[in-house]
Amino acid sequence: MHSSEEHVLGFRPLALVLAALLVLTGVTVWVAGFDFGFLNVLVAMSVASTKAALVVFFFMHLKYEGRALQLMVLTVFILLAIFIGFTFFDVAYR
Amino acid sequence: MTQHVASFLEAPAGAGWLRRVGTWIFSTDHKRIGLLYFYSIAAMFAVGVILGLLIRLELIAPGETIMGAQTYNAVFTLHGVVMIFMVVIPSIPAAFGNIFLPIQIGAEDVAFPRLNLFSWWLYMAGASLAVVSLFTGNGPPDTGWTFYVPFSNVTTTNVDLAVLAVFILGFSSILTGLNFIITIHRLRAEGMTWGRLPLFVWSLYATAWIQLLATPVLGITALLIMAERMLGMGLFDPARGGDPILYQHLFWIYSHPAVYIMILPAMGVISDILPVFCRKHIFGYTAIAISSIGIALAGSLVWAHHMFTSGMSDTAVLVFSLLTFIVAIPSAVKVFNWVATMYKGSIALEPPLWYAMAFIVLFSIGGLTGLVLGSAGTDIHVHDTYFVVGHFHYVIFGGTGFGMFAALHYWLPKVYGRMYNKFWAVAACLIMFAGFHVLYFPMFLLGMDGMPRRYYDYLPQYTDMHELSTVGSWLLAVGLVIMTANLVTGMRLGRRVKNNPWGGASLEWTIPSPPPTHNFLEEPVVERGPYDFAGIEPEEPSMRVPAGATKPGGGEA
Amino acid sequence: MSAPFKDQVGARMGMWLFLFTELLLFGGLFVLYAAYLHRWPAEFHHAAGELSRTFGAANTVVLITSSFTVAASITALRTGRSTLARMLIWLTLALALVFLINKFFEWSAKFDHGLYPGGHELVLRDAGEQIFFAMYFTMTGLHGLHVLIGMAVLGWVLSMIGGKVRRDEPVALENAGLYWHLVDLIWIYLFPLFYLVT
Amino acid sequence: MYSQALSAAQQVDRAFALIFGVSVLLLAGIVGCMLWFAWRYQRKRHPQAADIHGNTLLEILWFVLPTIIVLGMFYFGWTSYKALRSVPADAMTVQVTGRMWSWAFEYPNGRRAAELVVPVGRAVKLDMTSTDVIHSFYVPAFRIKTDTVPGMQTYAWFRPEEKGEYDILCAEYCGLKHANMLSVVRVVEAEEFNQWYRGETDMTGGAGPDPLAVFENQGCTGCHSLDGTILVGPTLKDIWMRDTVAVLPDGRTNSIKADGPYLRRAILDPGAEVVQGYDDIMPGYEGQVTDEELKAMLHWMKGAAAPVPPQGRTVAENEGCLSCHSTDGTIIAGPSFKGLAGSRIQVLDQGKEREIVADDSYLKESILKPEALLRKGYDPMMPGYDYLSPGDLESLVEYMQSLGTSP
Ligand code: HEA
Ligand code: HEA
Ligand code: HEC
Ligand code: CUA
Ligand SMILES: [Cu+2]
Repeated sequence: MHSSEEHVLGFRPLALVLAALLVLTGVTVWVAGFDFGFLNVLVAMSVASTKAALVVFFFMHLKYEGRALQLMVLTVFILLAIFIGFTFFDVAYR
Repeated sequence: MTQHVASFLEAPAGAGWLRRVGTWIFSTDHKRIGLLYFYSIAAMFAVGVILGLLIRLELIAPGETIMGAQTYNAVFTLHGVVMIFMVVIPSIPAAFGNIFLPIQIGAEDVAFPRLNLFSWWLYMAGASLAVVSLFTGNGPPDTGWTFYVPFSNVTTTNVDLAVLAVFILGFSSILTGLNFIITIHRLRAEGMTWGRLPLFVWSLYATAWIQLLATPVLGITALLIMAERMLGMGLFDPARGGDPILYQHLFWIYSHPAVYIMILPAMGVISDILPVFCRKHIFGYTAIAISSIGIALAGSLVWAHHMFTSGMSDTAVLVFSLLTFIVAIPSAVKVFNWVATMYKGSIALEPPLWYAMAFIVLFSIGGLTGLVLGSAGTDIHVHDTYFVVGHFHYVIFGGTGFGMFAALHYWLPKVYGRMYNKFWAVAACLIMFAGFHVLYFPMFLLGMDGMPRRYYDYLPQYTDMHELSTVGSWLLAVGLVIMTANLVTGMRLGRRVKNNPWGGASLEWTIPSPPPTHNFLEEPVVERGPYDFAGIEPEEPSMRVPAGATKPGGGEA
Repeated sequence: MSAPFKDQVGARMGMWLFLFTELLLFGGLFVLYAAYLHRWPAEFHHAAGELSRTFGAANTVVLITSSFTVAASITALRTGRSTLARMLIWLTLALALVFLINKFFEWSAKFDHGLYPGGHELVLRDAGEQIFFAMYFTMTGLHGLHVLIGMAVLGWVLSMIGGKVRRDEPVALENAGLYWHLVDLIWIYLFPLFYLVT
Repeated sequence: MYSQALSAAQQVDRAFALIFGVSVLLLAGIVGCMLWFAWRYQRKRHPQAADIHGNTLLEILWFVLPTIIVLGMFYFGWTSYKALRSVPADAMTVQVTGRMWSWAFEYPNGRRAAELVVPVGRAVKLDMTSTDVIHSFYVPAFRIKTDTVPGMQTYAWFRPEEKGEYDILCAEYCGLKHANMLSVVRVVEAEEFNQWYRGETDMTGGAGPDPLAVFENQGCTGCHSLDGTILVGPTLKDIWMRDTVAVLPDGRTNSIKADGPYLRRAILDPGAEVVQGYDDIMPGYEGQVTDEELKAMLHWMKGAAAPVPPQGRTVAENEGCLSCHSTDGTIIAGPSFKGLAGSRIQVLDQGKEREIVADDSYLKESILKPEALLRKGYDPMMPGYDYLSPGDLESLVEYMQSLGTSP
């Protein structure tokens, strides 16, 4: 149970992730120049979530952790979405 | 046993009292921490009960009776804050969970013993701050335990300190939950599969998740109140674009799940006690285990049922009312399974079972009145009236309180190695049960008649029920005193018991009473379920089968 | 005290659970933000225009890079190059400092213009803009606090590298790293929400 | 329980009955089984427990059954809630304002009151808000309760079916006198209501309409000054028994002493006698002002000679001042009005303390903008009353003066 099947991420993949993150930062700033109406927020949030996923999976090593932990992280994000989403049953219909 | 094993209670030999205290308050032994929690919670509980009795005294007649409006407002606020944040939320998990969770899964300690000690210190810090807030600044807070804005922002009483105390207590609760989750995931003994976990452990697991995921929202809510008051942020100020109702959302996102932090461990205790005293496997193990998780999950989705009259949208009322009814289902599953466990059991009417049965009755009444509150149309009438006060005392005190009492009577012999007087234990249970109804049942009638809560003064038509209720509070207090006296006498002077007085099948009954410092003499290997009583005999004489007691219809199934 | 047994996986999992609580702490603020954005879209649009995109983007780059250096330092430690690991942490701390200095200039510019809750300029604005700035100061303030805490933690671990924190005992660094990534993660959302969402 | 007074309330009561009924049955079943088992299967009667671990069918049953039951409860709860929220089209609207610690009701014609007077059988919609913290408007008899939230409008409605008085309570904790934030709904016959509504009767025991408010509300002061200056109309100052030349419709003139009957005619039918030098532009007020108001105005024009009932007292009651300020020297949440006017007091001016004399202008200022100068030793909790008419303000100050000065 207490195995040390530790996976070490090399410098090169880390650098690639960094590059991707920087590019995505550029992308958000760039697309913010366009006006998609109410989609603006959606676009910005999708890019941010992509970046977040990169950080979580690689920098934070989640990709190489056990199933249980991955499930927990998923639950937390869903819960957060629910807290925000359900509040809108109120604020969006008031 | 040949050699004597030092129990965890025994201080290192030859130490002075200062050292002895030190070996407790700096101990990382989960059992000692559990007891520390227990004593501090009991002390806070005494404070809360006295405040409760004062509330009842003031309400014995309309008009000002023993205190003015400002004092009364401070008293019920403190009563709520102390009882919720310092008594029931930590009660069963932090006290009994700490002591028995590691033992029940066959571990030597929790995953992070030092963190565990730290969380007790945080609890003490929070509790002390709360006490300090009474005597400093502009007087004790008078906002109610819900700290609703804008009032909590306007009042000049000492809200900041109280809110800081709540923040710290929340932190302590988070750390306990975190510790339990890791302990359950990582430290189960060999053979202790998820399907063999005692249901108490399952309930603590579900509770721990709520503690971990909901409490931070309370944390930020508390921080925001401080930001409003001290920095003038204006996040909830309508004149500056804020929305006071959002505060209520944040508060209840924590505080509704918190009520399940209070009740789930008690449900776990009941699920562990019933089989032992029926000598029968728990009915529907999987269903009970899953329903704990179900309550934790679904319970996180219903917070706005506290806000049906708040001015939020009708759509939200629809959704949250529906979801509220959904949470009732797993609770119903548990209650039915408990009763079914008793069917064709071989029942020994010992004190823990009395308390467990009282729990079932009181919790059912409290839960069923919760349905009245969850239903939108009826909640409009009884919201913020004594009906709600009745509801939550039934579930919190009837539920968590009696669950705690049941746990005390069940595990006290294990912790101290001594037995209390059983006659007085049952008598206290019955007196409290009666007093409970006299105290809290009239509240339902008051609420139906429209008596709002948090009133120090009331219209004359409510006098009779209030009087009755106050008398009930004295009866209850008598029962409580008897119970406490009996338990204290028992744990110091009671007759000694051996490993397994009740004939329980979970791991804590395989080790000496009181348990040795490292719990197990050798690492246990688990080969049986927690409710598999075959071959285990209770050591208590009163639990033995009387000779020749077989009757037709009894016997094997 | 229990036996000196170290459960590395358990310790890391514990850190993750702690991060969950941090996420939900900020989660409460995100709930508020979402609701207010919904209520005052035009005002948020207008007020967001007053924040400097360049500053924001620069800070994003700084923080992302610092996240990389932490991750790299873990790799360095685990492959036995503890001097490199130490240097990378120093670099991270330096980047964190840059972030804070940047933030300081941004904040003080706003303070100079009276654009803070209760400030003489802000009270004249629309309610929606007032709430935007209240959210801005609350959220970036709390985030800044986390940057400080993260720096303290990294500094503490730095002092142990080569000692208690070794190739075969990397958890402390890993956990400090996880914390630092979380700080980054939150900024990844704060940046578009305050500087770009218009 | 309160008697039922309206149909939405009946729906709510039905939901109550249903949920209680089902709950009692369930509870009886559960407790009954439990006690029976505890007796029947006691160890001495049943020494060997059966080896049962569960029963899939039963477990499905008691998953499905509660689901159906609670969905039923939900349905009735929701429909009764809908009934509470669906306002009939013909409802009369009253604006409700909650404030520490009193209620204010404002009718469509501008009439303000501290009690809610409504005609029997008529649907009433309440539009609500609050000026300070959250309160909750609760009338148990009608099963309605809605929070009043600052910066927000909420609503409720009811249709009173029976005459009578019904308690109004505040159900959201709002500080010191939360328990005393009471009022009543007075349900009366339609005829009685109409008279009250027009201001002809006063059921709340107050002292009749405020003349200054009437001048204000009826628009008199748009054309007449009360202080002697000439606007498009002659000033009303010192008008009593003034000598006037009136031009009749046929062009003739007439010398008149402005006595009661003349002034009454001049208000109700001004075109009949137009004061020389002015245009015939004043509208007739026949049917516009009530007798009560007319009397009050004439009373005012007569001057201070006759003792006017303390108008300020009524305002203070209606505006809820008296829930925080006493008139007998005791301290509630604010300083007592007794002996206040003209006394020397310590105030905090932006945190700095200084001594001032509570003169008229200070008193007015404290009512309009209480946060500007804070009386030392009190919380800054008083709401601003900047909507008060100058008349009301004046009468409040007069009333305070009538309560004497302490050194
Ligand atoms: C231990 C704490 C605890 C528990 C377990 C519960 C359990 C429940 N509560 Fe309670 N509640 C509180 C503590 C608790 N509550 C507190 C403290 C408040 C007030 C806060 C404040 O404002 O200060 C409150 C207030 C409160 C409100 C808001 C009232 C208002 O302010 O207007 C509501 C509304 O929906 C509600 C509903 C419920 C429901 C549906 C359950 C359900 O979980 C109950 C489920 C249980 C059962 C259903 C009974 C057992 C089952 C059977 C007997 C079998 C048969 C059942 C069926 C067929 C359904 N509660
Ligand atoms: C744990 C929760 C708890 C408990 C036990 C109690 C106990 C009591 N409560 Fe209550 N009460 C609250 C939680 C609790 N209360 C809350 C949250 C509020 C709302 C506050 C607010 O509005 O902000 C409230 C409000 C409240 C009111 C309404 C005030 C108002 O709205 O104006 C009243 C009125 O009678 C009252 C009375 C009492 C009495 C007489 C007791 C007791 O004195 C009765 C005696 C109790 C016992 C005899 C034993 C109970 C035992 C346990 C719970 C566990 C035991 C633990 C150990 C032994 C370690 N309480
Ligand atoms: C919510 C409670 C509350 C209400 C309602 C209220 N007041 Fe006050 N009032 C106060 C408090 C508290 C103070 C002292 C602090 C301050 O100066 O604002 C005060 C101060 C005053 C003062 C200045 C007195 C002094 O000693 O300096 C006057 C005059 C006054 N109020 C008149 C009124 C009138 C007239 C009304 C109603 C139209 C009214 N108040 C309604 C709470 C209230
Ligand atoms: Cu107003 Cu309570
Ligand atoms: Cu709830």
